[in-house]
Amino acid sequence: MDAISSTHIERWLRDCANVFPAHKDELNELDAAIGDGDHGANMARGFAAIPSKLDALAGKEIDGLFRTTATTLISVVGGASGPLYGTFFLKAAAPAKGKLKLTLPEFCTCLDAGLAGIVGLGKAVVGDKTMVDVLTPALAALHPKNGDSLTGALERAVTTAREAAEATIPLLARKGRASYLGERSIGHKDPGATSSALLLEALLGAVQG
Amino acid sequence: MDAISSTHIERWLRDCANVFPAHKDELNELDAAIGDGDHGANMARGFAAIPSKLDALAGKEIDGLFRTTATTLISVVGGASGPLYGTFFLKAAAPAKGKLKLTLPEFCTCLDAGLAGIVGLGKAVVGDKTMVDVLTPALAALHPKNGDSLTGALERAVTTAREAAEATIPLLARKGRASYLGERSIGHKDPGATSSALLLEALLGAVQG
Amino acid sequence: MKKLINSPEDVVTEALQGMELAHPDLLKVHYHPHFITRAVPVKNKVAVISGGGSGHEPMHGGFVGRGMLDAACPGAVFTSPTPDQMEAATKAVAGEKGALLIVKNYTGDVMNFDLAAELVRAENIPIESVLINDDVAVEDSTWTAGRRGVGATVLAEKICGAAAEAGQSLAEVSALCQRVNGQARSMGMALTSCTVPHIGKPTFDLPADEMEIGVGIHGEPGRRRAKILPADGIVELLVDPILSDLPFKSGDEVLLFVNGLGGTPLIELYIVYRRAAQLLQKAGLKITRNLVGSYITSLEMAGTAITLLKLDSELTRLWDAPVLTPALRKGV
Amino acid sequence: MKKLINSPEDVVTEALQGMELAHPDLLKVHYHPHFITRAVPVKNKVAVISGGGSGHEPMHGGFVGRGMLDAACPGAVFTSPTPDQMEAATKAVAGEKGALLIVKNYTGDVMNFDLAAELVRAENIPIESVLINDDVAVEDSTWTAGRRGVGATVLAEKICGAAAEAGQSLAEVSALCQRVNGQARSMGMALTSCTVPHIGKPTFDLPADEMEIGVGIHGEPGRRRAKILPADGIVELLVDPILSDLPFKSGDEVLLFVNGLGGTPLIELYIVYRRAAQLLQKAGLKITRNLVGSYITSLEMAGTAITLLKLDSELTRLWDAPVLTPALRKGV
Ligand SMILES: Nc1ncnc2c1ncn2[C@@H]1O[C@H](COP(=O)(O)OP(=O)(O)O)[C@@H](O)[C@H]1O
Ligand SMILES: Nc1ncnc2c1ncn2[C@@H]1O[C@H](COP(=O)(O)OP(=O)(O)O)[C@@H](O)[C@H]1O
Ligand SMILES: [Mg+2]
Ligand SMILES: [Mg+2]
Ligand SMILES: [Mg+2]
Ligand SMILES: [Mg+2]
Repeated sequence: MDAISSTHIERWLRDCANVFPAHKDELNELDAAIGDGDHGANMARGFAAIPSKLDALAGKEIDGLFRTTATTLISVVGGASGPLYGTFFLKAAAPAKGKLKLTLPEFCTCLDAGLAGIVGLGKAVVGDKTMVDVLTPALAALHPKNGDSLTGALERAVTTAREAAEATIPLLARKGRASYLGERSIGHKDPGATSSALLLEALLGAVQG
Repeated sequence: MDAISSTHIERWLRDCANVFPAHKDELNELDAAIGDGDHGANMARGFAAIPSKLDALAGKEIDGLFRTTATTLISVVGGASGPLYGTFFLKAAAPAKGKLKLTLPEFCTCLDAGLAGIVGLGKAVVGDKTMVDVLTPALAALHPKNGDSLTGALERAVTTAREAAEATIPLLARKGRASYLGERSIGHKDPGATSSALLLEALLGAVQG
Repeated sequence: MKKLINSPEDVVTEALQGMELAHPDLLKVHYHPHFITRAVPVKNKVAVISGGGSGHEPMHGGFVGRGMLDAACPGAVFTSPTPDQMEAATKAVAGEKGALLIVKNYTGDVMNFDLAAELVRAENIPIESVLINDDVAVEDSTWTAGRRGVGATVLAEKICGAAAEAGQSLAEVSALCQRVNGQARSMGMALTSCTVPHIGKPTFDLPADEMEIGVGIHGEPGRRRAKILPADGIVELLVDPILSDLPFKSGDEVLLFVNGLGGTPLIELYIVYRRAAQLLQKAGLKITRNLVGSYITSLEMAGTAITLLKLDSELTRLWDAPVLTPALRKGV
Repeated sequence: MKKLINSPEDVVTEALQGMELAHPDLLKVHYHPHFITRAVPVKNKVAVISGGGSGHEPMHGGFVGRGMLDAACPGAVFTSPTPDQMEAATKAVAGEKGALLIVKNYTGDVMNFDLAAELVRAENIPIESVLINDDVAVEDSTWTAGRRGVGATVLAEKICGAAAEAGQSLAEVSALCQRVNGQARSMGMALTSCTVPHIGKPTFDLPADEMEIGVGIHGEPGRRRAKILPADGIVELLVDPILSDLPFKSGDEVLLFVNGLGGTPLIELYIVYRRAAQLLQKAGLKITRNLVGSYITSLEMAGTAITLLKLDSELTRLWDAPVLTPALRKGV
């Protein structure tokens, strides 16, 4: 069964430097409705800083790619999403130590560790109307079902992520700025949930090449 | 030929307490276009304060009515129009000293003295786009022509005043706030010129009873 | 009209009551006629008094206190105060050394202060009044109302207040005030209009992409209207006419005052200060003192005004002297 | 978007350059990562450091100086700064007595300061961080992000800065900071939204006759929307929940802080102060200290926030202690 290579990961992270600037306004608007309107700008600023950092790491171990992404996001983004996505990649790095290739199960171990990092830092549970609402079911869906291909699993994860992002609309926010709105947070899609879905879409695209 | 009585004057000044509040917004708007938008409020505030001051002076000498009006306007209005109209009535008082009645020529002497006071204080000449542009021709027109009635002379003065107020529209302001606008003051009617015309209209109304 | 007010008629009086409640240690507010004095008037010095329409806060009431004004007379919004206010204020604070009236050059202010000065002289109180007319947006000429008094007023009030505190005579303080006015130039611009409470709608309409250049402080439109530029370009439109007017020369020591008109936040004023300082340095001027903030406002108008004062050792020393007022404080 | 800026990307950096040019005697600005320190850092005391998104000026950079902050870290507009800024700032100013980080309780700020604190501890610099969460508009609960940090931040920075200047230990200064936060409550409202430069349009739309009650300082909508009321009614909506929350009791000595959100002129803040003072007096509170002005802003948002701090002799003494910063100055 096909594996995920350092090249896939590098392509994924580089693609994000296009994906997030392209969705900047959309994410800003979602954040303006229930937050402070900067999530798009934060994600765009963060991932735009990644490619130049990766040049030195082309073809190198996956944990290095993840760690560099983590430290870059943490030092460039700020806000809530900076530490959260930064921690995601930081924790994802450990299980990939020294690896140039990861099987899907190994890759899942990495991303699950990343999600655990987000939850450890932000203390959000599913239903709080955050990125956790998307990453939790989507990363669960990424785990291989008997005999499906890597892209099949990724497509399943992406579909799950998209649905989960939409599913944040009716929720009342309990974490992040949106929680200050109380009842008024209901009826809006969570920006971080949306950016998490975009992150996984970018992954699928990178693997499909 | 009919004379102007202390009763006429008192009625005139009391009527102004209705006329200027009624034209407040109109004068504010004219002033907003080329000044600071308060001429209507200033005139309304000033003349609204007059009636209560006149109660004690009912049927008394005309110079007292004028002097009280002067000091009230000066202490209540502020701005440019306060001292200007205040001075107008202050200087108009002297020739009316001790009088309960004024012939038209005597009355003209009073108002001419008032205008002289405005010019002395404000240094405006005809054409500067101020109240002087109205008072100068209108008070000249008030002087009796052979054998016309008091109301005939007053009507002539009012018509002249209305035309003179309109005639300020094409002028470039050289005095007051409007002068700060330079060329931009052209094309707007001067608020003080307009209030002077209203003042004379009120006089006509008061004499006609 | 979106304002934190009750009824338009009460704006001035209620704001004064707020100042009275907030600064009992510094101010005493008198009503009917309205004027503000120091909590404890000092009579053995020249009294420095100013006044003008309301809507320019903290000017003038916020500058009453040790080292600055002895009294301030607030008129209705954007309307000069009346002579009886100034007369009462002067009698309340002036001693044998007399009083200096600092008057912004507006027809109404000038006439009302003149009438007040007459009334006060009749009481044998020595009194001088000095006109502030630093606004280069208005061309100066004998046959017009002349230039408006704007930013230089704050600087004159601080510097003359310090001189009076130091015991200078009325003649000296008024000569000093003339010198400050003579060495100061200002120009302002607006991004938005403002709404006079009793009028209820903006004094003028300004399209989303336009600005007014050369505005005064009464919400009046400016000398001309132009498309909005980046801050750096706007600052150049204000600084160039100021520099060429005095003119300021390379080597001059100056005080740079970047004023906000009421609705412009401090972060923008610092962006304005940045460019202004760069331009002055290019011109060879030395900025040895400065002031950044909203000290002369036009209600909630968004915009900025720049004032430049040529300094000398005396003006600098007096600017640095202690001052204790609600809006300006240093050295105490 | 009508602002005195150049490009949205440069707003924070250019405003910092303006502060640097305006206050070389007080501040030193460092870039990449961005942070502000005193012109001459003092290392023989506890360092008091704060930071947060930009757009709240003068907070925090305007409070750097003798008697208040040692360093401030400005993030992007309304976005908390990054850990490396705080790490660099802390290393630049902290001595053996360590550093107190004053953190406003926002998820982003908390996380970034936590990461910074880890990095700094790794360098064996003693460090404590205290969360400010005084906003009663947000109900407090363990399963949410909790209350926001707003007006109490300025008061904590002043009081803790004075304590650090006086030689108190890190444990003492951080305990003091917790006490200030525990005894302070705030609530704000907005008449208009504000426009984040890189977004270019107002964060929310507000009809001409409506206001937002319970807003924070990031242009976010408030807890609820209501028809505009006269100022007195608005002030009651802010003061009542503050009084009942601590609760404040008759006889309490308090500091009343009336803050402007950036686009509201001082004349309106005094009208707000007037009513707030009347309500507190009715409740039997003694207003022994106060602060009126725009000290924590949300860009050009029009509105006000009220903060009440229960005082005791120590807090009063520390509030009165000398301070010399661009935005707050007394006793020096
Ligand atoms: N405690 C938390 N745990 C997980 N995700 C969170 C938490 N708080 C906020 N988020 C996510 O962060 C997003 C907002 O990020 P962003 O706007 O960049 O930061 P900020 O809220 O500081 O402006 C929210 O939409 C939410 O998905
Ligand atoms: N120097 C002057 N001489 C005569 N009239 C003047 C002079 N200056 C101003 N005015 C008149 O005063 C009017 C404005 O009065 P008002 O708006 O009440 O005062 P202010 O200009 O102080 O707001 C102008 O329209 C003009 O007619
Ligand atoms: Mg956000
Ligand atoms: Mg006017
Ligand atoms: Mg006026
Ligand atoms: Mg943010």
